[in-house]
Amino acid sequence: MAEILSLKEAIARYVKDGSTIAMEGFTHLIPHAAGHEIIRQSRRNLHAIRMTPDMVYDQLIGAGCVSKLTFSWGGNPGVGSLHRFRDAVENNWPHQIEIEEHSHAGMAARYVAGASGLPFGVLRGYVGTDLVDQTSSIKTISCPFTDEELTAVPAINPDVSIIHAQRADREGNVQLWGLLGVQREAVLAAKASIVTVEEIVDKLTPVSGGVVIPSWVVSAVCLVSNGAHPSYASGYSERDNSFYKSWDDIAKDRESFVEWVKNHILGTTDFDSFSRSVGISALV
Amino acid sequence: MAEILSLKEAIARYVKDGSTIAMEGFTHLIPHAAGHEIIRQSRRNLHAIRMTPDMVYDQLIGAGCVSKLTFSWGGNPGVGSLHRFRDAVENNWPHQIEIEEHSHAGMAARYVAGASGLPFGVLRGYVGTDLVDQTSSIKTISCPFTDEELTAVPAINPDVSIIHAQRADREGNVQLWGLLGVQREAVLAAKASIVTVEEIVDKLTPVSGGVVIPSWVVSAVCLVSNGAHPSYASGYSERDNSFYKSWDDIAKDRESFVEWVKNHILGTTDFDSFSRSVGISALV
Amino acid sequence: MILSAGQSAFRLWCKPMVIASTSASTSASTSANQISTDDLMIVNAARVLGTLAAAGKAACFVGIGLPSTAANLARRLYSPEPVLIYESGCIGSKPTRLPLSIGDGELADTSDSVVSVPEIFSYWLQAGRIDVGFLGGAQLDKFGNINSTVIGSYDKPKTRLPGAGGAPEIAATAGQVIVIMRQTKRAFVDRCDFRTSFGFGDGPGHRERLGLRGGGPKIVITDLGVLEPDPETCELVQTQMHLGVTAEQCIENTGWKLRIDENIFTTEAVTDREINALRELQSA
Amino acid sequence: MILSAGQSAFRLWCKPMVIASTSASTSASTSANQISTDDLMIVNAARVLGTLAAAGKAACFVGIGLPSTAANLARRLYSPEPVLIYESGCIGSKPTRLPLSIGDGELADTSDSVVSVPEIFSYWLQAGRIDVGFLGGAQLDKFGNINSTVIGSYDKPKTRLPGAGGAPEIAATAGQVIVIMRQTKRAFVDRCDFRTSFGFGDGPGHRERLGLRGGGPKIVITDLGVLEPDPETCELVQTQMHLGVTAEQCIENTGWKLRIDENIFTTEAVTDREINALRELQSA
Repeated sequence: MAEILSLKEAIARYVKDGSTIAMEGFTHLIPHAAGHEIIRQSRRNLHAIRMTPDMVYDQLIGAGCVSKLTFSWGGNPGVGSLHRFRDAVENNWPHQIEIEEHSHAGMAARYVAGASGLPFGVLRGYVGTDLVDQTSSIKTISCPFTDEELTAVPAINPDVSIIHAQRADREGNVQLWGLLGVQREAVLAAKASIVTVEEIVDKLTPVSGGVVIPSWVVSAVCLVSNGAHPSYASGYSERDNSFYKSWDDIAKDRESFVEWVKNHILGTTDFDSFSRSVGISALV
Repeated sequence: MAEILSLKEAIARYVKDGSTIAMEGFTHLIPHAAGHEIIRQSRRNLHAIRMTPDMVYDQLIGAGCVSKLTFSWGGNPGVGSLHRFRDAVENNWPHQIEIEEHSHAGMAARYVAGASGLPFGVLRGYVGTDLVDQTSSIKTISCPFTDEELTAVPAINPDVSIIHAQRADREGNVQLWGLLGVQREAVLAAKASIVTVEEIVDKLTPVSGGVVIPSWVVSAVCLVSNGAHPSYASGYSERDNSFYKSWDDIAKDRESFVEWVKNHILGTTDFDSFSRSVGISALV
Repeated sequence: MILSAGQSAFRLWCKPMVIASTSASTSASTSANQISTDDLMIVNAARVLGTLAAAGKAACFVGIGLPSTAANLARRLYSPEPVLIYESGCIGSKPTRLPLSIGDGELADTSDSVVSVPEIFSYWLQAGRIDVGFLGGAQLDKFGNINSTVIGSYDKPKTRLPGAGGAPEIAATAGQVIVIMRQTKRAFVDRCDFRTSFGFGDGPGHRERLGLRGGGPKIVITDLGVLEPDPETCELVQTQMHLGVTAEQCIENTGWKLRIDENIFTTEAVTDREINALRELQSA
Repeated sequence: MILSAGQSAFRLWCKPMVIASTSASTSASTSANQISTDDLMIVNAARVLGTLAAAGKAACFVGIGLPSTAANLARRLYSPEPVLIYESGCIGSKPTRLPLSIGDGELADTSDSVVSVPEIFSYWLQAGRIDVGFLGGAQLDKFGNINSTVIGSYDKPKTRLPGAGGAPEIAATAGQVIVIMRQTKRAFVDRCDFRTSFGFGDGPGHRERLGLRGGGPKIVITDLGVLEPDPETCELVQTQMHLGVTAEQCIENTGWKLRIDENIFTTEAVTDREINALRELQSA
């Protein structure tokens, strides 16, 4: 059964130096607060996995937490580049990072395999692209019935998956709705999982389009109101597009990035204090 | 886009002698009315696929419509045997049928592969069982990353899948909720699909736990109120358990079965007339 | 070597902690509470589940009939409750009355989460999230293999049974399997006519050689008592008998040369609390 | 052989039936309606979609930016409307305003169905249900291959780009691909530094040899005009220019030795109806 913990305690307990972590969220419900806490606790040598690493992974990479990135699309959606990610890949700053690169379809198949207890997933994918030459994690497999050649990718089974959800009950059952991305698969594929939520309620009432992740497959639930900001939680907040735009300027320059992390993440104690520090309101 | 047709017209158009058909429903939402219409139209040599062939498949088999059955569990849930199925397998009555037998997990993986455009599915399954000796549709496959041996099963891609759902809108978008079984996969795996519904409405409103199958992946929508009876449609009807029990007596004996089919299916014009004939009310 | 009482798994469950306060000698004896052999099997199965749930092994894959009754009884008697998972897609069901079928609407309405049938087999069973699976069948052999496919030969069966359903993968994957079956010479056979669900196969090491991940049949609950596998030979041994049953009766009703554990003892009598809870459940 | 006008796909769409009633000579010319090159690309892409939807090829996999704007404009201009599918899991989205990101809540709220990210790639894209995919990138080569991974070498990139995202499988599987990109010497290259998305590979027959199921890039819409693949050589040829653009301009802005179709003509001027609908959409 999931324990209800502070985010600080949950990160300290489940994210270790060298851990393989997945923080998923497909534009919606991105666990920003948890990313900050990892930076605050100075975790190092993480293998960070995510289909769409965006701002929070840019922060982790720039802060030196990540030694390997497995991903399929790394950008600031609607804005442009992830400057810290680019600086790491192009200039090895703050240090070299290894990358393992896939397509969305391949990453999705890998999470599904991981959640299903299978060592690999099968898809029609990557054929004819140069991606296949850059990693040993894309192989061909023959259909035993038709002899057709397809593509196999290895399961993803993170040490810890971290997601943000709308709410949980006091027993740690987690409910999310709206765009669900690959979050359920990420949790089910992981050895441990942390879920930050907007709200903890006495009883979860059904929501159209909603899913419940039962408490017994979750390790920790942490109450972090607005913890997806500048991403959003449908029903609780809206995406802060201007924050995404402003990230471009902050991250473009190493000094301004370092300063920002120092002032707003390392210099704050938790997400509330971060929010006050950058001047965002927890309420929308 | 789905056309709104009478069930008679839809079956005539999409179910041909020799077709491979899947009529899915996992206790809930079983398309009984559609099965009756197939018997009424005297279709022959069908390859009938279903995870849980129950009463309606017993009727199809006994009525001589089926030359091959692919399945994973054939019984009358909570009651006992399917006598027509047994009589066909044990005594070749009314004629011999071929069987292709799987487990639920394997059938589910086959539908998922079919819905996904893959030629096969992979699972941890069948290992050590005698099922593997009885069909060429269970093979081993090696993980290209770990060399682990797993099981492969071929995709199911029926000519027609038939399901029952709660409702559709006038454009043919289909909505179902409650236990969803493998119905969405059956529809998405098929070359054509027929959906019988309790109700056709102007606009589908969201339902907790509900899914919508868009009109453009459905061939025909047919209004057949109570068309799952004696199965049920959550929100519209309850399972008629006594009807399932009474089936045991009707089907046990060839003569009583033949008489029943003659009187209540062949001797009726549609599901309403069938319902009157057997004395069930369309309203619960 | 025959199990010593200390090694026997039932030592763990014959005195579930939560009912320790009830006097063990209190047997239900009012005429309204006549204890049937079904009741005996249900109550003893519920006790096992209660003990497993107390040990944190709470996720239970349930079929309709005695297993469902036992699991729901355990939910009423023990804390923590076992988590009930039905193959129809219901996770964490808390039915207020006994479901009549695996697809009973009551199961969906009272579940934490309802998922598709493919998902219940991939993300939940195959992924190793099920601690306990219940199985039964037409034949059980001395190595705990189960036949639910055919009596006689596959091609010319004397009796065609319903088939595999979810059983092969439950048998392979669940943390442990509890078998509930009436103990008769016809059902408890030296070797199954057909191996639908793999127990210990041909004996020691066979599961391991096949790479099966689950623990296999750890306990067989019958109308006469309890059998458990000898940890060295994997052969099922009578380790417990219900009140009034003799060793001779057990041997007579078993088709293989049954061994009686030297420390065999009598199952604790059904308590008033147990039978009252059961009757309440059955009349709900 | 250069395309003759009769063979060219654009013949199908340069005069969409539904706008035929609008005088072709009506060009939007009020100062409030200055037509930007983005507008030109959007309107021309919308016209293609309108024609494809009229031909029953309506399911369109959309990314944010120009493709999303074009697809939503087509929804407002044409009947039948294209069906919009976003990789965030939204099927049949009907946003009332332009989504700011692929995960905009407006997309989920106005969709027929919202599914998980794994499902959008398996049941929908991979299964061949997508008629049209939009792609863009940093480089496009003469065979329609696209680079969105790196400029320079993979190991020491000059510019690290966001990566593949959903593109490789859209390029492989969609019925046809529409590319929208600004035509510059830097972007329109003889050979991509990295092949992220496969167009026609090294030329004729390459897609077929790889067994790709989709039709590949059938049309490239630029700020200067339109390119289409020569059906014999698969090389992209300029088949259409926007008003005021010269062949020399097209050649100058293309990094390979661009061929101009002998029957090249000018794109129909943007009509008032088109630009008004676009402005309305942009200000919604």
